[in-house]
Amino acid sequence: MREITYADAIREAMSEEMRRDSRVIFIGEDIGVYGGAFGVSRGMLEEFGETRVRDTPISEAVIVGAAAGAAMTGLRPIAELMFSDFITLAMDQLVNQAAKNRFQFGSQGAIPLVIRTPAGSGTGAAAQHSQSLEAWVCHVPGLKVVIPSTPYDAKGLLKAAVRDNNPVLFFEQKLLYRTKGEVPEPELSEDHIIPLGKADIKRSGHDLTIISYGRMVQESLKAAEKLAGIGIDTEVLDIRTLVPMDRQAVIASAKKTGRVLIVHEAVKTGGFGGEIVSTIADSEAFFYLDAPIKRLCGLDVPIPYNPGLEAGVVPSSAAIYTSALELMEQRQLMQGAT
Amino acid sequence: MREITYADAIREAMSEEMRRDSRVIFIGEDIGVYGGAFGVSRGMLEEFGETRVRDTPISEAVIVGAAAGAAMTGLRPIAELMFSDFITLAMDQLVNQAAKNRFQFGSQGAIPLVIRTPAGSGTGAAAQHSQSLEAWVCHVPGLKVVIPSTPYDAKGLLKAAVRDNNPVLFFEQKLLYRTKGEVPEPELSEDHIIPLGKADIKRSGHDLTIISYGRMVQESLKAAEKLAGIGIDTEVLDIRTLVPMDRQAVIASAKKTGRVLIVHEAVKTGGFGGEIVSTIADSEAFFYLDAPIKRLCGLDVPIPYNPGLEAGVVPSSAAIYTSALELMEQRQLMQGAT
Amino acid sequence: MAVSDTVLLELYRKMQQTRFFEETAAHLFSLGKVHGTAHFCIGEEASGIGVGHALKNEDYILQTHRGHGQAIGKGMDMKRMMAEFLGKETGCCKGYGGCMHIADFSVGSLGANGIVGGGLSLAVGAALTQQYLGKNNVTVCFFGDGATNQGIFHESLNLASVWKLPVIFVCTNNLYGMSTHVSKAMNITDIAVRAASYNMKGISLDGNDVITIYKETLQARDYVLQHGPMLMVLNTYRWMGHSKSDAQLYRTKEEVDEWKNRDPIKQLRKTLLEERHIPVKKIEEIDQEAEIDVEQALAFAEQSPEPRLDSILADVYAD
Amino acid sequence: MAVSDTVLLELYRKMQQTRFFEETAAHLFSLGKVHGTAHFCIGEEASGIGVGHALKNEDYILQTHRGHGQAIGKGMDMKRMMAEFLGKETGCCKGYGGCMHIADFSVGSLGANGIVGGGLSLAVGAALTQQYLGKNNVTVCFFGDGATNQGIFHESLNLASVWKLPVIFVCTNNLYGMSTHVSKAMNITDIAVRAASYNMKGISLDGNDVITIYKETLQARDYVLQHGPMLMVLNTYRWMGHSKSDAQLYRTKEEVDEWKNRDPIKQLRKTLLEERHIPVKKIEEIDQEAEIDVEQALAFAEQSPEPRLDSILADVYAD
Ligand SMILES: Cc1ncc(C[n+]2csc(CCOP(=O)(O)OP(=O)(O)O)c2C)c(N)n1
Ligand SMILES: Cc1ncc(C[n+]2csc(CCOP(=O)(O)OP(=O)(O)O)c2C)c(N)n1
Ligand SMILES: [Mg+2]
Ligand SMILES: [Mg+2]
Repeated sequence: MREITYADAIREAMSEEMRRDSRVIFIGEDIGVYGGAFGVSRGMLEEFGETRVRDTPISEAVIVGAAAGAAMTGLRPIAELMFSDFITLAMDQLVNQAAKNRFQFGSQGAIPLVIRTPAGSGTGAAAQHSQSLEAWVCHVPGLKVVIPSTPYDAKGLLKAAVRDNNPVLFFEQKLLYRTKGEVPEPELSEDHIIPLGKADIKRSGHDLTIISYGRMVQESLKAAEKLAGIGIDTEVLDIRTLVPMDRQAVIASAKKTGRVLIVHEAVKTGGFGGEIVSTIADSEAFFYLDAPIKRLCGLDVPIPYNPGLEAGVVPSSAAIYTSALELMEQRQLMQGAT
Repeated sequence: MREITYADAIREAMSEEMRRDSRVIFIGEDIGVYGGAFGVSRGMLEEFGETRVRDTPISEAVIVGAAAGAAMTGLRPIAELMFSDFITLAMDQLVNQAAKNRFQFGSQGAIPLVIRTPAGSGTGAAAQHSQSLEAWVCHVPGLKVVIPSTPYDAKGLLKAAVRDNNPVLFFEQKLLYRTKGEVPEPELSEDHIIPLGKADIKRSGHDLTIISYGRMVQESLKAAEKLAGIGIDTEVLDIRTLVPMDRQAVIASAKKTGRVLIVHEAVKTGGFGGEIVSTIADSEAFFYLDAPIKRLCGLDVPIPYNPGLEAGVVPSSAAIYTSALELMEQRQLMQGAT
Repeated sequence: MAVSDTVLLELYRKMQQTRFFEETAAHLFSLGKVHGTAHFCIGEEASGIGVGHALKNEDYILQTHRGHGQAIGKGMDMKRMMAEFLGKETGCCKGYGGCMHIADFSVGSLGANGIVGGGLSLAVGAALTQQYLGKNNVTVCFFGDGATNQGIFHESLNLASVWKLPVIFVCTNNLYGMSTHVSKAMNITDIAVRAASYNMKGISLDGNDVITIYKETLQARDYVLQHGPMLMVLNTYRWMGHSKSDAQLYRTKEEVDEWKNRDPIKQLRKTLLEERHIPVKKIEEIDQEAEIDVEQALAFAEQSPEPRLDSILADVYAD
Repeated sequence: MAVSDTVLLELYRKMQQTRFFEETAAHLFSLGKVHGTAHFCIGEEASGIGVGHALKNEDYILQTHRGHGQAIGKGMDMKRMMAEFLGKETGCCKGYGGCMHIADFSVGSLGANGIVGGGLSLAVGAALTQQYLGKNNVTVCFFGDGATNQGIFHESLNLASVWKLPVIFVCTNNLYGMSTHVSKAMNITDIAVRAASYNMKGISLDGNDVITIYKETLQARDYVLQHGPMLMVLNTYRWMGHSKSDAQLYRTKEEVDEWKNRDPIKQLRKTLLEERHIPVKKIEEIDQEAEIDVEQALAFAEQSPEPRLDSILADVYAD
């Protein structure tokens, strides 16, 4: 397979779906000539023209609301929010309109809508441009939520999201945009659809499970590599789709290893990690646990500007490694206690 | 002690704080002549006049933003959002401004701001007027979050919130507004301050802990009563303040009973229950657990209009009773397994 | 432009249906047969009916919380509306939405919104679909005076204007947002001036004059298809409280009475009798029919089954 | 109204300081000494300086992401600004905020905002405090042309108008919001017309004429204290890309060059020399001093320590 970047994979997914289905349109701020703040849509205006690649004013609420209205009436819009921090400006449209309109109208129609938006810290953009807010939208029935960790997944999941008949929040990881990975040749793309709701074992192991998503999967894989060096065999489960979540996969892996570390960049308190912990703690996997279920997450602070601080407040492969070791030790403690 | 309603308790708290401190002002939609959608502020306009009790246009974003700006410059505003569903319209002001401005400006100043807002279902108001969205704001460093379950707590916590130097989200429970409870006489009110961050054991017990907040505490107490009838001794822990959460109290109770049921009205997926579960699952209490940690929460659906459906999608004392029984049985299962 | 007697009689019929529908609904409340709340448009019927009746079936509307007249104007079935009000499975929203979320896609109603201003951005999207697919249809977005102070009003009118979308923005100005008089919510007296911020045409009409509203809407349809959006402000008044729990301390009985004298239904009735020389019998016939329609709607609703809890989980997501 | 030579020279100095500050900052970027991004106001200095210099210390300002000139205009210390830009502990935000969040409450700067339009509602609140406490002070809210399409623009101007708050809403219209030309973002050419929606005074000025801006701001101060808010649009142009990563495909070099000919600093220099007959030596002295100020700011910043991770947790909540 060829290697392309995460950003390219996203552009390919959008472009292929737009070629396939003329109902798919793309709206957002500076997505046309500018190609999006992160260059993801560069060239799309040239191919699809201004009726399908539509620059908007700086008006996040109506971007999402209009996309929802268009979706209710037969189009299949992809809307881009330039930074995921800006979903704050469109929460009514997302939560009270897009997520609920089908249900509250007695399941009339459908709202096939994708909201793509870059998330995460690491770019020196400080507190209002660096958040990981996925937990909020996971708490809203009617929405689906996807966060890919590789170019392969990004492409396959985005194509699936565009074909889904529900509003899907698609969080992209800024720091992964330029990373490369294997993705099937364009000729094989039609089949490269990754169903929403399927987790993926990115690395199989027996001693310990790390459950994560997005960029932290990459950090976890690095940590797992290092752990292997000292004889700890780590499984890395990428849940990929937060809603619907692949409960089976989570429970199965927890049963298999008996020790679980959950890693995400979002701040810990109220983060999606709690949902994963709870899924395990109230399942048959509970009876197989050899140690407490641990979360390693962003500190409960707004993301600071200074690069050292910024890196320091979110998990790194080194911190994951350390937490994993702690978890392994806790097992021994417990065995001692028994 | 005299008995007053939850709504009265809130009005008293606001009024007393406004008498005490002229910097406290009150802004919101229809809070003046109308007295608020639920009548909470009836009579306050008459006492405090239009400069301190300020009706606004229907503009939730600027209500919260202006309150934050006033708080940054020396006032101590209480802002009311008529329904908590409308925080969707003010999320930028709340999350990117009120919660972050102190921190991102290098901890300059303070933002003493209370946002009061009624939450919950049960009034036949359907999907856009019945949500329990507290989990979102718990996930935002810089905010504090309070949900009282009794008139006593409502008064003491609101007074503490008004005196706090940080933005506090104060979720009121619509269905509790007309319920009565003991509250200290007005002469003793100056001392009736309940510090934020302290949980309260609303009923002490040994067999099982129910951890809850808001209206569900009342449902849990009813269930506990019934459980007592069949010899199950239930502890009901009201966490009251979600942020900061009283971790010690949660862990202590879980250790004491070894069985934990978490109950909230908000939909389960991504709810604050996950935070409570995770707190226990990654603490020493883990080693004392006799059964999986269970959550009983709202179903993952928007709140439907039909009264039967509406009641059916959130926990009731009957459902809590059943879940508690299940949890007790699971213990036996487990003992059997050992 | 002349409006035929037939059309006038239909406008009259729909206004009467609306009035009876709401009076019946209010009565159900007083009997305690309905939980929740409702917002009645009695006194404002000309706005929903005059606009809606001028539209084509494929045109879209987005209603407000005070939307019974808007729905009936667009041709929605009162049976299914009443069943929805009673939360029944046969309701237009299966009993999930209630009267704040009345919707029927089959007649072009994309739903009533419980969020003040909530329909505005959806309307922009619906009109985008119409424009993109080359349809010769328009979208009407209803909202109140209070909604024009929401940020989304500004964003929606601006975007619709930039994209020249076929939207008629219809503001039913009844002088109050809940208890708040327009003068306490904005510093202008004619809401139509707000159109200028978007270089948009804006007109203000007597919101109790259904014939004018009907005619202007026909013209507005053509206008927005050619030139992009416009704002139409209909100045009227609500007779009843904001919702069922309103003590109405914010206004005087005199003010209400004054507006009751300008009843849009009575006005049209007068025109029918005095200018169109329609026999009073014919009009009374319509009155009776309208009443019967509402009675039948109620009977239908009352006999309908309750929706079932076990099926709702499957209705959250589309396949 | 006559503006003294002294004031003009101060305006000149502050504009030069701003220009040198940003040129230095841009250079640091090219050296890879700064991570993150920055938004430069080169070419637009007259707007931040002309407005800010007309204010009193107790007046408040809320800046934009393109706010260096706004901050310097209000009298902020460049040392602490540069240290913030480098993320140092001595920075005005302790290194937590960066140049998008420059703030210094001691000179009345309530902070720059990374959210387009984010300062608007805060400004309303700040002015409410001033009014409530009976202060004789005003709040200035800076924002760009792009921000006027945000819902919060509408809500904020409306509420400020209803409550007659002492806010000067200053729109720096540089013709683009990132890559989007105003003509693609709104259907009007003069942004000041939007004031009419709030029955508010709105004026449009040459945004490169610092003297006019200064004078008009002095008058606006008096006006808003008496009559409530107004909108002041300053029409100007940004010379550099939107941020460091902008290929500028959306505009022509000719357009940029045309505006460079209208350099606000050169214009003032010309006035100083030709109309005020200030000796060129005096002006060059100021140029040098401004440059030295920036060099000293840089030295201060570079020598300052990094902030420490272990203290930030305590800074999230106030006691
Ligand atoms: C976003 C939002 N804010 C507040 C409310 C509560 N509310 C419901 S209707 C209403 C008044 C609306 O006024 P207007 O837009 O003039 O419509 P009217 O009720 O007069 O028809 C209010 C404040 C709401 N439903 N949604
Ligand atoms: C809410 C929000 N949307 C989008 C952005 C990304 N963004 C930053 S600056 C900018 C352009 C702002 O344009 P304008 O208001 O005219 O100010 P200018 O940059 O021209 O000074 C955009 C789109 C943002 N920071 N915040
Ligand atoms: Mg109204
Ligand atoms: Mg601009």
